[in-house]
Amino acid sequence: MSAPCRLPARVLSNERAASDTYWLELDAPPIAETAVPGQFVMIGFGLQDLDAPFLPRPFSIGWRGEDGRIGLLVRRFGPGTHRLAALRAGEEVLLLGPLGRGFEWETGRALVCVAGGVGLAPFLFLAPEAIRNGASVSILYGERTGDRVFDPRLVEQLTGVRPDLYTEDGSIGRAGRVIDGIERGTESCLFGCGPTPMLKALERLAREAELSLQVSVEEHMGCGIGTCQGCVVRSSTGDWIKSCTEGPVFRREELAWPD
Amino acid sequence: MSAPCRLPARVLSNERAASDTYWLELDAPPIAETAVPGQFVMIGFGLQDLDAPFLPRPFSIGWRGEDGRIGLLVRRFGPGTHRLAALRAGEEVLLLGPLGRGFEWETGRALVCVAGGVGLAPFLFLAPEAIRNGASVSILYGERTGDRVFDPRLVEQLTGVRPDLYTEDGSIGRAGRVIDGIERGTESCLFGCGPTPMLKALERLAREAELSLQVSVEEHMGCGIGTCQGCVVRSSTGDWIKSCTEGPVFRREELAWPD
Amino acid sequence: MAGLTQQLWGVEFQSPVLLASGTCGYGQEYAGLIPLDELGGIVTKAVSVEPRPGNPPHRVAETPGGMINAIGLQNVGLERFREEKLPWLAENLDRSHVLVNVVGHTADDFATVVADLDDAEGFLGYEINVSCPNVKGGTLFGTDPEALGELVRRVRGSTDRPVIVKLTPNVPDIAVYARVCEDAGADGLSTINTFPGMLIDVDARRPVIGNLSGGVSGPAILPMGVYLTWQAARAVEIPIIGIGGIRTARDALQYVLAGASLVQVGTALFVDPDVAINVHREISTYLDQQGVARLADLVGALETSGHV
Amino acid sequence: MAGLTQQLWGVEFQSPVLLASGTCGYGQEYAGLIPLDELGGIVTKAVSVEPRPGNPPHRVAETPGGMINAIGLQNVGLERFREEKLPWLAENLDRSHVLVNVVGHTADDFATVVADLDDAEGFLGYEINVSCPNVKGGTLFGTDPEALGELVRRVRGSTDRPVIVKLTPNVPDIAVYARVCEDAGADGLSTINTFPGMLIDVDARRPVIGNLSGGVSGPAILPMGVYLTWQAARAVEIPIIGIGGIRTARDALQYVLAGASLVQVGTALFVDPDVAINVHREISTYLDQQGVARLADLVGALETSGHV
Ligand SMILES: Cc1cc2nc3c(=O)[nH]c(=O)nc-3n(C[C@H](O)[C@H](O)[C@H](O)COP(=O)(O)OP(=O)(O)OC[C@H]3O[C@@H](n4cnc5c(N)ncnc54)[C@H](O)[C@@H]3O)c2cc1C
Ligand SMILES: Cc1cc2nc3c(=O)[nH]c(=O)nc-3n(C[C@H](O)[C@H](O)[C@H](O)COP(=O)(O)OP(=O)(O)OC[C@H]3O[C@@H](n4cnc5c(N)ncnc54)[C@H](O)[C@@H]3O)c2cc1C
Ligand SMILES: Cc1cc2nc3c(=O)[nH]c(=O)nc-3n(C[C@H](O)[C@H](O)[C@H](O)COP(=O)(O)O)c2cc1C
Ligand SMILES: Cc1cc2nc3c(=O)[nH]c(=O)nc-3n(C[C@H](O)[C@H](O)[C@H](O)COP(=O)(O)O)c2cc1C
Ligand code: FES
Ligand code: FES
Repeated sequence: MSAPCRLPARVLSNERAASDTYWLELDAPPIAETAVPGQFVMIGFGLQDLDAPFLPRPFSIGWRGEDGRIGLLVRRFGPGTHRLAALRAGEEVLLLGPLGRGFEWETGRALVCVAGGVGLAPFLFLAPEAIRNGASVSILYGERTGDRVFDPRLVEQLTGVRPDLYTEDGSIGRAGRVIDGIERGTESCLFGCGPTPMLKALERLAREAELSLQVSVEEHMGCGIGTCQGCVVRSSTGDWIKSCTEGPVFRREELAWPD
Repeated sequence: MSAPCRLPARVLSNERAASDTYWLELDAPPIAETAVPGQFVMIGFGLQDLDAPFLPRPFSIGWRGEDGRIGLLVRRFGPGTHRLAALRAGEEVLLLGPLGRGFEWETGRALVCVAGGVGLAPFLFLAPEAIRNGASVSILYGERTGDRVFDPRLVEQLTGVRPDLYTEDGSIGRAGRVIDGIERGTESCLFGCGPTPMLKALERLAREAELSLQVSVEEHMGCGIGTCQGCVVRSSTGDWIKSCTEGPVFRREELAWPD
Repeated sequence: MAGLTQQLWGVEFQSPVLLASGTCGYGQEYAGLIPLDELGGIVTKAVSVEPRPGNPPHRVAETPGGMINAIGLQNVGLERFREEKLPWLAENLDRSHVLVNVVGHTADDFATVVADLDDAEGFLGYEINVSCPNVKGGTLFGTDPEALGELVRRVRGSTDRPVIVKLTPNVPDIAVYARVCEDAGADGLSTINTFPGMLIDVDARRPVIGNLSGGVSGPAILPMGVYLTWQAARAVEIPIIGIGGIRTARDALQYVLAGASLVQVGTALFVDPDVAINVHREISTYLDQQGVARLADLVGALETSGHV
Repeated sequence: MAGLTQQLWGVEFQSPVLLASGTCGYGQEYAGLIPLDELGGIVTKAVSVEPRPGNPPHRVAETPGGMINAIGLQNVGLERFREEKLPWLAENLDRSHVLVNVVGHTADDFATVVADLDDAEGFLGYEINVSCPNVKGGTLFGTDPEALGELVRRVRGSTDRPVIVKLTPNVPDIAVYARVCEDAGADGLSTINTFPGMLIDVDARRPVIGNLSGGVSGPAILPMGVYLTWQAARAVEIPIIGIGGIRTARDALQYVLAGASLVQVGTALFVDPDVAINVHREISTYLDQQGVARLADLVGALETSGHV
C-alpha cells in the first residue's frame, strides 16, 4: 500500500448511468497508478468557496485506466453527491487517495463479489485485476428497482464479467435479493459491498456456511487518513477501530456483528 | 413608489463589459414595470444550497426594457459579486425589488449626473427616463483606469447621452477626476453616485456653489426593506436613518457629512 | 392534512412558525411581501422605555454560513411603539399572534415597558430579551442567574399576559437559566439569541462592525441552537420556542424534536421572505408523508435509547 | 520577505501556523502529505492517563459551514503515547514544535500525564484541554473558575515546560477564565475549543451523533473565535494561540490582529491538507504586499479608535 496523495483532479467526464447514478471520470495519475481494489478516495471541494458541502466525501475507486484516469460510480443521496452529480468536464475537485486497505485474495481462488447498489463500484475495479492475477470472478449485483441498474453490458465491458442481476421489483434480472444468489457450501471467497442490512445478511450466511468473507463498510468520515478517529466501527474484540485506515475492507472475523 | 416584490428571476444574459465589470440582464417584469431610477434590488441566492454568499446583495437598477428585462452593472469585488459575474443565462437568482427611494427631478431641469465607477448604473436608467420627461441630461463618468471603462458608445446607446469620460490614469477620455468636470455656478441639479470620497467632494462643491445635489449612498444591508436597521447613515439631525427605505438617494441637506 | 396548530398560553397558534425579533421590524415592513396573518406570529423588534439611537455602521456583515449584527437595539421607544406600531398590528393581524420583545438596562425598565403596554391591544404577550450582546451590560441578566430570576419575577408581577424569556447561548449550562426562569414564573422560553462574534477587516486592521462586536446568527449556529433547545427542554416543563439558523422544514423539525413547541425564523428572511411560509408548508407535507397526525406529537420526541 | 517567526516560551516558531489537536492525530498520519517540519508545529490528539475507547459512531457529521464531532477523546493513553508516538515526533520533527494536548477527569489525571511525560523528548510543552465538551464532566474545569485555577496550579507545579490552557467558548465572559489561568501560572492560552452542538436526523428522530451531542468546529465558528480571542487577549499578558474556523490567511490574520501570536488550523485540514502551508505562504505574501516587516507587528494591532 503506497502513501496517499493530495491532488486537484480535473473532471474528464460525468455521465448519467442510471436513475440518480453517475459515472465520473477524473484525471488522477498518481492515484490510478498505485490504487488497489477496495481502496477509496476522499473528494473535497476545496476551501476557496464556502460552498456546501464542507467535509470531503468518501468514494470507492471504481475503475482505473492505463492513462491515469479513475472512474467513480456515484449515487445521488444528499448535498455532496448532488454536487458530484452536477460536475461538468473541466471542473476540478480535490482528491485524497488512494486510501485504506483493499480486498485481499490468493491467486487461483474463486471470488464471489456481492454488490448492493453502488456497492458495485469496488468490484468494477477488482474483477479485471483479480482475473489478471488468475482468480475467477463472479459478480452478483442487486438493486432495489430496475431504473437504478448500472447497465450489465457496461459491467461486462469494464470487467470482463457478466453480472448476475437481481432487482427487488423484478423489473430486470431475477426478482429478489442479491443474497439469494449465493451458492452455499462453495469453496469461494465472498466479497461484499453495499447497505448494512445486506452486509449483515451476508455475514450470517458466511458464518453459518463457514465461508471466507471480506466486506467494505461505510461510516461517516472526517479526514480519511486516520487522524480524526471519526470513522470507527466496532471490532470483534469490542474496540472502536478506524474504517479509513484499518478498513474499509475487513474480514468478517475482525468486526462485531450486532443484530 | 410601489410595493416591492419577491421574484425568482432568470438570467437572460451576462456579459463582460470591461475589466471586472459585467452587464447582467434578468427577466423581472414586475420590477421592470414599477421601478424608478435610483431604486435598487436585493439579489440573493436562495436557501436551498448553503452556498456563500448568504446575505443578498444590493444593486442599482441600471436599465429596464419594455419586455420586462432589467439590466445591472456589476463590478467584481468580493464573493457575492464574483458569484454574480459567473452567472450564466438560464440560471436563477432571487430578487427583491424595486426598493428604496429614487432620484427626484422637476421636468425641464438640466440634470448633471456624476458617476464614479459602477456608480454609473442608476444613470443608465435615469437618463432616458428624464429625457422623456423633458429634462436635459449630461453624464460625467469617471474610472480609475481605462480598462474598467464601460464603453461610452454603449452608454450612448442605452441612454441617448454621450458621457464625458474621465480616467485617473488618463488612458481614455480626459485625465483626472470626474469631479473636475463639473461647471460651478450652473443652475443644474447634481446627481451623484460612486465611492464615498467622490460623494464627499461632490457635496463640498455643491455646498460651496449652493447647488442642488442628490446622492445615492452605499451601506451594508441585511433586509433591504426597512426591518433590520442594518443600513443606517447619519442624518443631518444626528439620527441614524435607514438607507434602504429613506434612501439610497438622499438630498445633500438630509445627511451629515463628517470630514 | 396534518395538524400544525399548537395550543399554548391559552390560545391557538395556527402555525408553529414565527418571525424572530429584529428581523421583521414591527411587521408592517413585510406586510406586502409575507402573508403575516397566515403565520404563527411575529416577534417585534425590541422595545425599550426610551427610543434608542443604536450603533454606528457597519451594523451588519456576512460571516461563514451566517451574519453578524450590531444594531444596538435601535427602536422607536415605548411611546411611539404604543401609538404607531401596535395599532397597525391590532388592525392587520387577526389570526397570527404578536409577541413584544422587551429590553432594558434595569429590571425597572422592563417592568415599565410591560406595565405601560399591558392594556393595549394587538399583542399576545412578551418576549423578554435578556440576552442581546450588543448593548453594554446587555448580557448581564442573561448570564447571572440571580439577576435573571429577579427580573423575571418583576416582569411576572407586572402582567397577566404570557411572559417568554429569551435566553442567551453563551453560558456553560443553559438548564440552570431555564429553571431559574421557570421558577420565577416564566410561561415559556425562547432559545436562542445570537452568539457574540467579531469580524476584522484585515486591510483596514479594524473591526468591520461599528460596534466592534455583534451577534452571530444564521445557519452557522443551527447545531448550537438545537443543542441548547434540547438542554433547556429537558430542564423545564414550560413550552419552548426554538430559534437559530432555521431555513428549512427539516431545520425547524430538529428544534421540534429537541423539544420546541414553536420556532422562529430570523436571518433566513433576508435571503428569502418566503422562508417562513415555506417552512410551514414543508412541515405539513413532511408530516403527511410520515403519517404523523399532529405536529404536537413530535415535540420533544427525540429518541435517544441505544445511544450513549 | 516578511518575518513570520515568533519568539515564544524561549523558542522560535518558524511559522505561526500549527495543526490543532484532534485533527492531526499524532503527526505521523499526515507525514507524507503535509510538510510538518515546515510548520509552526502540531498539537497532538488529547492524551489521558488510561487509553480511552471513545464514543460510538457516528462520530462526525457535517453542519452548515462546519462539522460536529464527538470522538470522546479516544486516544492511546499515556503509556503508548510515550512509547510509540513521542519517539516518532522526536525523530521526525526538527524545526517545528509539538504541544501535547492533555485531558483528564481530575486534576490528578492531568498532573500524572504531565509528570510522566516531562522528561521525555520530542515536544515543547502542554496544551491543557479543559474544554472538550464531549466527555461527561469535560466542561467542568473549563467553566468553573475555581476548579480551573486549581488545575492550572497543579499542572504548573508538575513541569517547567510551557503550559498553555485551551479555553472553552461557552462562558459568559472568557476574560475571567483567561485571568484565572494567567494568575495560576499558565504560559499561554489557546482560544477556542469547539461549541456544544447537536444535529438531529429528522427521519429517524434520533441524534445523528452517537454521543447525542458533540463539538462544532469549522468556518461557522470563526467570528466567535475571533471575538473570544480578542476578549482574552485584552485580559492577559501571556501569548495566545487563536483557533476556530481558519481556512485562509485572512482568517488567520483576523486572529493575529485580535491578539493571537500563533494560530491553529483544524477542521480545514480535512478539506485540504495543504491548508496549513498555504495559510503560511499567503500570510507571507500579504505582509510583503502591505510592507509589514514582521508578523509580530500585527499581533493585537487591531485599531478601534473612532469606533464605539
Ligand atoms: C469507503 C466508502 C466508499 C464509498 N463508496 C461509494 C461509491 O462508490 N459510490 C457511492 O455512491 N457512494 C459511496 N459511498 C457513500 C458516500 O460516501 C455517501 O453517499 C456520501 O458521503 C453521501 O454524501 P451526501 O452529502 O450526498 O449525503 P449526506 O447524507 O447529506 O451526507 C452527510 C454526511 O454523512 C456522510 N455520509 C452519508 N452517507 C454516508 C455513507 N453511506 N457512507 C459514508 N458517509 C456517509 C457524508 O460523508 C457527510 O459527511 C462510500 C462510502 C464510504 C465510507
Ligand atoms: C443601493 C446600492 C446600490 C448598489 N449598486 C451597485 C451597482 O449597481 N453595481 C455594483 O457593482 N455594485 C453596487 N453596489 C455595491 C454592491 O452591493 C457591493 O459591491 C456588493 O454588495 C459587494 O458584495 P461582495 O460579496 O462582492 O463583497 P464583500 O465585500 O465580500 O461583501 C461583504 C458584505 O459587505 C457588503 N458590502 C460590501 N461592499 C458594499 C457596498 N459598496 N455597498 C453595500 N454593501 C457592501 C455586502 O453586501 C456583504 O454583506 C450597490 C450598493 C448599494 C447599497
Ligand atoms: C438584524 C438582527 C436584529 C436582531 N434584533 C433582535 C432584538 O431586537 N431582540 C432579540 O431578542 N433578538 C434579536 N435578534 C436575534 C434574533 O431574533 C434571533 O434570535 C437570532 O437571529 C437567531 O435566529 P436566526 O439564526 O434565525 O436569525 C436579531 C437578529 C438579527 C439578525
Ligand atoms: C475531529 C476533531 C477532534 C478534536 N479533538 C480535540 C482534542 O482531542 N483536544 C482538543 O483540545 N481539541 C480537539 N478538537 C478541537 C480542535 O482542536 C479545535 O479547537 C476546533 O476544532 C476549532 O478549530 P477548527 O475550526 O479550525 O477546527 C477536535 C476537533 C475536531 C474537529
Ligand atoms: S476518517 Fe478520520 S480517522 Fe478515519
Ligand atoms: S437593510 Fe434592513 S433596514 Fe435597511
